[in-house]
Amino acid sequence: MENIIQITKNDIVNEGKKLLDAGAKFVTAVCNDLDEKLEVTYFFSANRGVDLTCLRYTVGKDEEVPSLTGTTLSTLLIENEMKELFGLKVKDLAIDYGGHLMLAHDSPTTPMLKPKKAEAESKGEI
Amino acid sequence: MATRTTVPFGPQHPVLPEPVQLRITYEDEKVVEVVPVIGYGQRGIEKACELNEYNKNIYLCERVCGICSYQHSESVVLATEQLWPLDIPPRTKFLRTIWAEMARTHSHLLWLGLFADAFGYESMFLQFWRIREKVLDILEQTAGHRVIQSVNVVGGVRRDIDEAQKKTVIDTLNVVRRESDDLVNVLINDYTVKSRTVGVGVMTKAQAMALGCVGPTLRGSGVSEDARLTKYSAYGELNYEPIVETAGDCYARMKVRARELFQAIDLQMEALSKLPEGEIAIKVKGGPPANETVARTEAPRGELYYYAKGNGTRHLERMKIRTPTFANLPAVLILLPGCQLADVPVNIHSLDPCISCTER
Amino acid sequence: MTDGMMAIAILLPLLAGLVIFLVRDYYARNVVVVVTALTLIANSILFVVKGPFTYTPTGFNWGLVIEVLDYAILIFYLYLGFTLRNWLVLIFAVTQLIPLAYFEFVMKAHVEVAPAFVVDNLAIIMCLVISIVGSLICIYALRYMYDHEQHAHVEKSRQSRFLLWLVLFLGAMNGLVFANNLVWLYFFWEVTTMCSFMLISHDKTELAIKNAARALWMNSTGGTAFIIAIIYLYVTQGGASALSMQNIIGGTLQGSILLLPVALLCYTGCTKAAQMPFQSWLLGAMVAPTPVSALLHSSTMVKAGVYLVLRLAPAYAGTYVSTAVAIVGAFTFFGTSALAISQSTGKRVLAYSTIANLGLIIACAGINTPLSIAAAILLIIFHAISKGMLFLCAGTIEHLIWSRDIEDMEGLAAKAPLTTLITALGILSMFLPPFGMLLGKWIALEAAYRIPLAAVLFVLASTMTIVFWTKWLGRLLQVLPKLGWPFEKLSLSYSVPLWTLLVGIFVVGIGVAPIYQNFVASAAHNVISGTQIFASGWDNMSLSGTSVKGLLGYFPVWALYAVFAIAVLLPLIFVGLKPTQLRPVYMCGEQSGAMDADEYMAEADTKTKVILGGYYFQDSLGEKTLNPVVNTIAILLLVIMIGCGVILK
Amino acid sequence: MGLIHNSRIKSPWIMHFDNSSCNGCDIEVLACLTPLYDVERFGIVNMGNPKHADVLLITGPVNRRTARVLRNLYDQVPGPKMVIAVGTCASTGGVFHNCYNVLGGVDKVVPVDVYIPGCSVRPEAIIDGVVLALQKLASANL
Amino acid sequence: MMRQLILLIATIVVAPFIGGLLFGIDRRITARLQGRFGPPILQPFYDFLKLIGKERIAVSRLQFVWIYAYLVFMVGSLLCLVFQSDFLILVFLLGFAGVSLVLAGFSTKSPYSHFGANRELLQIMAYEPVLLLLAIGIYAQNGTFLISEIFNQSRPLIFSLWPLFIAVLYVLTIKMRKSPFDIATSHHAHQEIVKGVITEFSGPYYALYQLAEWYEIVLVLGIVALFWTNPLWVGILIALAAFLLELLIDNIAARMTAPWMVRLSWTVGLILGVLNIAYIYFTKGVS
Amino acid sequence: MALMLPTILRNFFGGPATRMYPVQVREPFENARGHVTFNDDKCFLCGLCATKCPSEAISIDKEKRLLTFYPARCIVCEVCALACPGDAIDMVFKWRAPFYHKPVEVHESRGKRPRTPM
Ligand code: SF4
Ligand code: SF4
Ligand code: SF4
Ligand code: SF4
Ligand code: SF4
Ligand code: SF4
Ligand code: SF4
Ligand code: SF4
Repeated sequence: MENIIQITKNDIVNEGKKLLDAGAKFVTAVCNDLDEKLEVTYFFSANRGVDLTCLRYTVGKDEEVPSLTGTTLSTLLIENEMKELFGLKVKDLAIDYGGHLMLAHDSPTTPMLKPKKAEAESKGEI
Repeated sequence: MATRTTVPFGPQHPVLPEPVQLRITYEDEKVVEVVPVIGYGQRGIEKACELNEYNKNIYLCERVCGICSYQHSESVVLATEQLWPLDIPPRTKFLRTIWAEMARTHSHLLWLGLFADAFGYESMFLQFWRIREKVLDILEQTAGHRVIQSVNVVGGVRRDIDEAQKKTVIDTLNVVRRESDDLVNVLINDYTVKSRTVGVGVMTKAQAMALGCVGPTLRGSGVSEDARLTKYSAYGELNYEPIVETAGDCYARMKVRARELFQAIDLQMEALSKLPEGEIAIKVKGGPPANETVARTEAPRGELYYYAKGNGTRHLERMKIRTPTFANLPAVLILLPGCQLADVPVNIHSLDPCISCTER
Repeated sequence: MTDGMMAIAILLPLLAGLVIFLVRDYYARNVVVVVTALTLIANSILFVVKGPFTYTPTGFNWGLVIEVLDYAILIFYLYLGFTLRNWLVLIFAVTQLIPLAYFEFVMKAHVEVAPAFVVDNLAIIMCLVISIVGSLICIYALRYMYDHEQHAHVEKSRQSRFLLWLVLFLGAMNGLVFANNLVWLYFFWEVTTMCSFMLISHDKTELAIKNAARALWMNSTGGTAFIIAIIYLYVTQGGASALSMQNIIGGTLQGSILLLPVALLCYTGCTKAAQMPFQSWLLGAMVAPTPVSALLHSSTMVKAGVYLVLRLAPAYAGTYVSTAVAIVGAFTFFGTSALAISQSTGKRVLAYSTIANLGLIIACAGINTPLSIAAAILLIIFHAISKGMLFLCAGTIEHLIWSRDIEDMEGLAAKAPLTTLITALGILSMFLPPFGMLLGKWIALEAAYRIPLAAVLFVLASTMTIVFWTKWLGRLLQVLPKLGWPFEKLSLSYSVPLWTLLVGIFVVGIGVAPIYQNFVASAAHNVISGTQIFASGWDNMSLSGTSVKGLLGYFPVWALYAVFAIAVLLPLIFVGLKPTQLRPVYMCGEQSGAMDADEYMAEADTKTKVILGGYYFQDSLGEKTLNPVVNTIAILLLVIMIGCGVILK
Repeated sequence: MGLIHNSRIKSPWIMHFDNSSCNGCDIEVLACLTPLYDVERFGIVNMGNPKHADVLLITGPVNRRTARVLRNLYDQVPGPKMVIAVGTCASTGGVFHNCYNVLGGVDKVVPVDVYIPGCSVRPEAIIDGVVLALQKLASANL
Repeated sequence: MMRQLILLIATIVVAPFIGGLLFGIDRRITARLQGRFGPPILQPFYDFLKLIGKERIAVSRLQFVWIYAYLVFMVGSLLCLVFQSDFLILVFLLGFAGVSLVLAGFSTKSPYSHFGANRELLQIMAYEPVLLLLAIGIYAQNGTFLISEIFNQSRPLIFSLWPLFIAVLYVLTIKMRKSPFDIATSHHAHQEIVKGVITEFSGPYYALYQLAEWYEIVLVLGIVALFWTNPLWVGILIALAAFLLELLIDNIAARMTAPWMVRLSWTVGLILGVLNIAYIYFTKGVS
Repeated sequence: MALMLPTILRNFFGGPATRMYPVQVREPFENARGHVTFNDDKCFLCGLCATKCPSEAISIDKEKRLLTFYPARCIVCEVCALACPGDAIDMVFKWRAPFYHKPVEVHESRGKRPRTPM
C-alpha cells in the first residue's frame, strides 16, 4: 500500500479537511488491533477515485480520539462502527448510536478486539 | 400546527426486502426527519475472516451479499493474491472480468425490476425478472451456480468457458439485449415512471462527494468515478469509460443503471472476443506473507474495498470490507427529508441499499 | 293568552336574567335558570299548539322603549369603540347612529306597523329551536361555567353576569323571529349583537376582547346596511307600510325598487351568519367559554342571519339577487369546508362546519324553490340539534382532557366512553345517512340543479365535509385494545342536555316525515307564498311514515336507519364475531412491550413511542394559503349580490 | 370444515422475512414470484404482512437483533401457521456458524416445519419446500 | 312484496359469487398479461374460505365493527342499485361505506393502517365528487335521480353523458385499487404502507373485507352498466369491457401518488363532469 | 403509458412463460452445483474434506471410521468434492430435496488410500 501518511490523532481533522477540500473523497477507515494500541487508517481517494491516500495514527486503547463527522457526514457510520467493534473512543459524533449501531444488547461487546491473553500465550509458545 | 407522525419503517417492511429500519417523522405525508437504524444484518464476518483459514474466506465473503456475490469473491481473491503478490494468468483475468460483468447484468436487471416495483409497476418488475432468468441460466452453465458462483480461488478460477459455452453466452446476451432494449425504452420514456422519478431525491455533485457516495449513485450525480478505472483484472485491456448522468435525481440513477446494463453486455462481448488462451489457475503454497493491501473492484452498486493484512500464517491478521451501501447509506439523510411517503421507497431503492453487505 | 305567550317568549328571559344577575347564590341561580328554561320550552310548545297568529302589543308605548334602547345600545358601542381604541367599532357605531338619528329626528319617520309581530309556522319552528336547544345550553352552562372558573382560578365569580347575557339572548332571538316591524326587528338584531359581544368578551383576556370587538364591528356593518335599507324602503315606498316584513315579501310593494334594500338586508343576514368573508368573527368567538359557542352556532345569532335571508326569499325570488345569494352561500359552503380540513382544533372545525352549513342554508334560500326552502328549514332544525350537541360534547371533552386539540382526543374512548359515543354519534349525524343533515343535503342537491354552479360547489363541499369529519371521528375512535368501562359519570347539568339532544337527533331524524308534513311543509309554504300567510295544502313531497319521496327521488328514511342499526349498532352486541385473542399492532416486527403498548425499538435499541398525527394539508388548504383567495372571491360575490340589487332591477 | 381445510392447502399466503441473510436466498424467494416460476399458480401470494400470512418463509441466520423481530412477527401470524426455513443459513447458520453475532438457525427462535437446504436454494427447491409444508398441513388434524 | 324479498336475498347471495369470480378472472388475466400462468379462477374463494377458518386475532375489541359496517353499507348501496332506488342515496351509502373503511383503519394505533386510512380518505375525496356529478348528470338528463327512470328511457345515458362515463372509468380504477391509483391498499403487498387500512385485519375480518370488495366490484360495474340500460346486456358488456380495460391500465402504469390522484380527479374529472352537465343544462334547459 | 402495451399484449397472446415446475421438471445444467453425495467405498477418511469445508458440514471420527455429514449445514461450495483425494465425493447436479427434520448422514467409510497419495 502506497501513500501512507503517519499523523497523530489530533491532526486527523485538519489533515482530513485538507484532503477533502482538495477534492478528495472519503473512502473508509480501518481499525487494527495492535494488542496494546489501536491503529486507525483513514482512506481518501482522488483523481476519479483512482489514487488512494491514507492517514494513519496509532492511539492507546483508552485514549479519546476526535471525530471527522464534524467535517463530513460520510464518516458517520464507520466511526460509530469502530467505536462499537473496537472500543475506539471517538468523541463528538454527529449521531452517536451509543454502541448499538450494529450490535444488539446481548451481543458481545467490542468483538473485534483480539483476545490479549491468549495471544500472549501463543506468542510465548513460539 | 400540523401534528407530526413518527413511525418505524422496517425492519420487516414489504418494500424493503432486507431488515433495516428507518425511523421516519412525517408531517402529513412529508418526511421531515429520518434516522436510519441498522444492525439487523450484522453477523460478524470480518471477525470470522480472521478465524478462518484464508481459503475459506472466499466462501464466506461471497456470502456477504448474494447479489454481487461474484464481486466479493473476486475482491477477496484479489486482496489475498496482492499480499504475495501473485502473478495471475491473463485468461483468468479475462474470465473473471466476463463473470463480473455477467453478474452486473443480472444485478442491474434485478435492480431495475425492484425499482419498478418500488413505484408499483408490477408488470415491469416481472418482465425484468423474466429476462434476468436468462442471465442466471448462462451464469449457472458457465460458473456452476445461479447465485453464489464460487468460481474464484486464490490463484485463479475453477472453471473455464469453452467454445460451446461461449456461443451460448453470446446468443443469450443478444436475446437479453434485445428484450431489455424494449423494456428500458418503456422505463425511460413512460409518463408515469417519469412523474414518479424525475426530480425526486435530487443529490448534487457536491453533496454526493461530501457524503462519499459510490457507484451509480455517485455517477447519477455527475461524477465520473469508477473502480474499473483502476484497471484491475482485464479492464485495462477493454474499452471502458464510466457512464454518467448529471441530474442527480432518481431518474438519473435509474438511467445510469439502465445504460450500464448494455455497457456490461458490450464488455462481455468484447472480453469474450479477446479471450486469450492459457492457464486458468496457478498453484499457491503457504499462507499470505505479512503485508497489507487494498483490493478495489466495481460491484454493481459501486466500489468495493477489501483491506487485507497478512501475517505469514494461513490466517489473515485482519480483513476489512467496505461495501458500496455502507458508503451510500448516509445519503438517505439528505434524500429523504422533504420527500413524500410515497417517494420513500423510490428514493431508498434508487440508492439500492444492500443491508447484508453493509453490516457484514 | 297570546299576550302571555309573547311576554314569556320575549320578556321572561330578560326578567330571569336580571334576577340571576342579582341573586348571586349558586343554587338559587340554578333553580331560576332551570325554571326559566322549562318555561320557555313549554311556552314554545304552546306556540305549536296555538298555531299561527299575529300580535300587536297594546297599552304601552313599546315603540318608544325600543327607540330609547336602540340609542342606548349604539351609544354603548361608541363607548366601547373609545375605550377599546378600536376605530372600526367606532366608525360602524357612528354609521348606524347617524342614519338612525336622521331617520327619526330629521325625517320624523312614523314607524308604527301592524301587526307588530307575525307568528307564522317558520317563526314557530325558529322559536322551538331557540327555546329548546337554547335552554338546554343554558342548563349546560350552569355546571360548565362553574368548572370553567375553578380551572381558571377566577377569584370573583362572574357566572351570574354570564348567565344574564346567555338567557337574555334567547328573548332577543324570539323577538327577532316574531317581529314584523323592521325597526323592531332591527332592535332585536342589535340586542343579539350586543349580547354576543358581552359573551365573547366574557373572559376579559386580551384575545377575547379583541375577537369580541371584531365580532362587533363586522356585525355593525350589517346593522348599518339594515338601517340604510330601512330608510331606503321608507323613502321609496312611502311610509311605514313598507317597513312591514309581510308587505316586503308579500309582493304588495313595488318590486323593482324593492330589490336594493332586500339585497342590503341579505348582506346583513350574511354578516350575522358569518358568511365569507365574515367568517373570522365567528372563529374568533371560539375563545369564549363553550356554551357561548354552542349558543351562537346552533340556535341563536347565526341562525338570525339565515332566518333573515330565508324570510326575504320571496322578495328576491326570480331575480339575479336570488342567484347571487345562492352562489354566495354555496361558495361559503365550499370555502369553509376546505378550510376546515386544515384545522386541528375541535372547536374551529365545528365553527367552520357551522359556517359551511349556514352557507348551504343560505344557498337553499337563494335557489328559491319550494323544495330548496323546505331543505333550508330542515337543515336549520337538524343543524341546531346536532351542532348544539357537538359543541356541548366539545365542552365536555375539553373539561375532561383540558385541551381542544383533535389530536389530543386520541384514545378518548378508553377514558370517557360515554362522551366519546355521544360525540361520535353527533359527528355521524352531521354528514352521513340516515341522519337528518344528510336528508337536508339530499333535498338541497335535488333542488340545486336550477343553479348548476351551486350544485357543483355543493358536490365539492360535501366531499370535503366527509374528509374533515371522518378525520376527527377517526381520531376520536382510535382505541387501544382496552376499552373504558363502565361509562364515566357526568354531572346532571352536562348529561341532561346531551342525552336530550341525542334523543332529539334520532326522534327528529326517524320522524322526519310527519314533522315535515305537519310543520316544515307549511313553514316552507309560509316563506314561499308570502301573501297567503296561513294557507296550507301545498305539497311537493309525498310522504309516508317510512320515507320521504320527492318528485325527484326517494329517501328511504326508515330503511336507512335499519341499515345503520344493522351496520353499526348490531355488531356492538354481536358476540360471535368478537376476537378470541388480542395481538399487538404491526410495527414492522419491532413492537415492544405489552399488548396495548404503542412503542417500538428504534435506534440504539431504545424504545420509541409511535406518534400518529392527522393530515392537515397546511400547505395547500391552510388558512394562510386559502384565506386571501377565498375571501377575495367572497367579497366579489357580495359586491355582485348587492350590485344585482342596484343594476338588475 | 372440510371445505375450509381444503382451501387452506390451496391458498397459502406467504410472508418472507430476511433475518440477516446474504440476499442470495431472498432473491430466489422473490424469483419464485416471477413469471418463470409463478408460485401464484398454487395460490401463493407474498403478503409482506404477518397478519395476513399463513406461511413464513425465513431466510438467513438468526442474529441477536433479528431474533427479537422474528419472534414478534411469528406471534402476529394467526394460526394455523407454518414456518419454512429457506436455505442453509436459516436451517443451521451455515457458513456463518462461527460469526459472533449469529445465534444459528431459525429453529433457535421459532418452531420450524420445513427446512430447505441449499446455498442459495433454487426456486424449484422452494416450491418443493412449500409443497412439503402443505402436505404436512393437509395431514394435520386442525 | 314476495318478489322483492326474493330479489333481496338473491342479490345478497349471488353478488359475492359474481364479485369473487371477477376477482379470480382479474388475477388470472393479470398473470397472463405479465407472462405468468396465474392462479385458478376460483382462487378468491379458496382464499376467502381459508381466511374464515383462521384464528380470530385482532388488535382491539372494537376493530371489527367498522369493517363489518363497511360490508353492510356496501350491501345497502348495492341494494339501492338492484331495487332501482335513488342514485344519490346509493352514492351516500357508498360514501358511508368508504367512511367505515377509513374508521376501520383509524380504529387501531397502527402506523400503517393510519396512513392507509388517511389515503383512503383522499380516495373518497377523489371519487365522491365524480359520482355526485354523475348523479346530477343523470338528473339533468332524466329529471330525476331515480335509477328506475334510467331503465325507462330508451336512449342510453352514454350518448349524452359520455364525458362523465370517462370520469367514472377512473372511479372504477380507484375502486378496483389498480395502478395508477392503488394508493391506499393494493391487492398486492409491496407498498410503502404495507396493506394500508387493512393491515391490522386478519383471518375472518379480512375475509369480511374481501366479501365487501366483491359486492363493491359488482356495484361499481353495475354503475358502469347504467350507461346503457336498454337493452341491459349492452351495458353489462360495456361494464365488462371497462373491467378488462382496467386490467390493461393496471399493467401499463406505475402507481402514482395520492396528491396526483386528487389533482387529476379535481381537474379532469370535474371539468368533464361540469362540461357535461353544462352542455345538457344549456341544451335542455331547467326541468 | 401506452409504451408498455405491446409487451403485455405479447405476453398475453404469447402464452405464459411459466415453467410448470412440479409437473414438468427442467433438467439441471451439467456442472451445476446441486448437492454432494459421499461414496463410502472410496472414502478412506483422510479428513481433508472436513478440514476444508467452510461451514463445518462434515465431521470425521477416525476411530469409529465414521464420516458424518450434515446436509443442513452444507453450502454446496464444492470444496470438499474438489479436494477429496479419493474421489469419494460427487457433486450431483440436482438440488437437495427439503426435509421436515434436519438429517444427519453417517457414512461408514470403507475406502482404501490410493497408491499415489495426492
Ligand atoms: S456491495 Fe452490493 S452487490 Fe456487493 S454484496 Fe453488497 S449489496 Fe451486494
Ligand atoms: S442488494 Fe439489498 S436492496 Fe438490493 S435487491 Fe438485494 S436486498 Fe434489495
Ligand atoms: S379551560 Fe375551561 S374551565 Fe378551564 S379556565 Fe379555560 S374556560 Fe375555564
Ligand atoms: S389548555 Fe385547553 S383546557 Fe386548559 S385552559 Fe387552555 S383551553 Fe382550557
Ligand atoms: S443459505 Fe447461502 S445463499 Fe442463502 S442466505 Fe445463507 S448464505 Fe445466502
Ligand atoms: S406480485 Fe409484485 S407487487 Fe405483488 S406482492 Fe408480489 S412482488 Fe409484490
Ligand atoms: S460442499 Fe462445501 S459446504 Fe458442502 S460439505 Fe462440501 S465443503 Fe462443506
Ligand atoms: S477421502 Fe474424501 S471424503 Fe473421505 S475424508 Fe478424505 S476428503 Fe473426505
